[in-house]
Amino acid sequence: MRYSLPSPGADGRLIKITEEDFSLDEMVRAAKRNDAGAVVTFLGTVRDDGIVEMELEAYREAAQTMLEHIQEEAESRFNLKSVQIIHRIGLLSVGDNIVAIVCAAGHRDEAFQGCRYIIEELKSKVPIWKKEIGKDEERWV
Amino acid sequence: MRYSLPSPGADGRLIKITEEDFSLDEMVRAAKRNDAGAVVTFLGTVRDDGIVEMELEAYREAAQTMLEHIQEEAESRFNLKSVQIIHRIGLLSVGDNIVAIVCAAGHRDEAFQGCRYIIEELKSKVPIWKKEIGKDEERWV
Amino acid sequence: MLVKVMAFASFREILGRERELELKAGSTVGDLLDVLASTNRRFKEAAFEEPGQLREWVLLMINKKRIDPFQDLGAELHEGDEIAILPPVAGG
Amino acid sequence: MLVKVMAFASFREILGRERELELKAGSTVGDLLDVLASTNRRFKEAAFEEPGQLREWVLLMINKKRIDPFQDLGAELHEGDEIAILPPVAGG
Repeated sequence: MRYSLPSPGADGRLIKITEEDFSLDEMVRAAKRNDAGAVVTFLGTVRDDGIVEMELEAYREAAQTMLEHIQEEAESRFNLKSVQIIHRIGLLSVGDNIVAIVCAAGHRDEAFQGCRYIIEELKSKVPIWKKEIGKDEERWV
Repeated sequence: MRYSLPSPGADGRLIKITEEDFSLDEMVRAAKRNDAGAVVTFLGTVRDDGIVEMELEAYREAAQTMLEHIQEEAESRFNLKSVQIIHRIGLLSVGDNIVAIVCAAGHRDEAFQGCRYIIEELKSKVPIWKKEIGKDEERWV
Repeated sequence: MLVKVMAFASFREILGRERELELKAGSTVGDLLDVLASTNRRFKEAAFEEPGQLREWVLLMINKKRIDPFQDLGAELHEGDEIAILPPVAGG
Repeated sequence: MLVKVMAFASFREILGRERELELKAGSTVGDLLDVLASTNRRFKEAAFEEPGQLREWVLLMINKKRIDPFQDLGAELHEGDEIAILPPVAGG
């Protein structure tokens, strides 16, 4: 498995749309802050719904801009210390990582709420699409 | 950093109270299931509240039993596919990992709710204690 | 004037990912969609409920900003604009 | 009879982590606490509001099961029982 080393800014922020897999350990290490006691992570993976593969496609520049907006909104609403978001594109198999969101905050309630907010916003607004590829048919979901 | 390799049962379950650090990547790998599309992780770390170190102590056998009970309850309430819990004891420094809870579920709502439930139950019921060690004083919190 | 048309997911499979299109000066978003529909029957069927009426789930962006397909079809395009045609998003 | 007394966190610092204690047959949880209080003034001050009245936050377990310190102090102990004295939990 290839790991992409996140290269976040000094503030622990990272947003990345990539074909490469990622490491939660790396993301958490970059997100950690001395004044953060809670890190909540959401990891979305390819679920086996009778599919063979999943194809992910993004309108990359627009998705990046939208994710930056969501990240800033989440940081200010939930007082997050740092946020890392990686979304994969390309061809994935059952069990593969699709998306990881890592939120560090002073306390757990902020971290849970911030992480939930980001994945809900991502799913409803960010221009990324999935195609389920089955044995006999394909469909955009 | 030392990593402790989790040795979960075939069902991806793990509960461990240990002096060793852990890897979220390892825990997630063990928790993943083909029918799980969402993995939510809570990581508690030592926050810098002006402390030098933190000492963690557990009534190990009782804590293990209590965590098993909480794990089973969470699995059944939130339809979790697998749960991994590691809680560290011993002397920790600012930024060190204290506890990790990894919940895999079919869908994100279950995984978020299950993970939140487990950390709340853990904090209110499991016999583990923390002592904040400052430059000049110590106190059990 | 030259504009860039981008299409994603199901629309990419019909229109291709990216193309440049020469439009008359003063053309609107609606004009652009009509041009595409008149030259590509699969796009017309996929995107339109009936002639002139987009399906309600079709998303449009101009220069990476969402526009309302029901209000802004009359908006004028300009040289170099990037128009993206998108099905409902489904990331995460 | 011989019972095992365990103490944790602040109570461990006062009582030590683990000791065996010889009690008269028929002794209760309350009797055990009285023995500890009468031989250790720091424990008495830490655990008791006033003589005979435990502080409300003190937790007790017998054989790793929580008991209610306000209802079950009269419960009889048995040979080999493990009694744990705990301050409020604070893990996570």
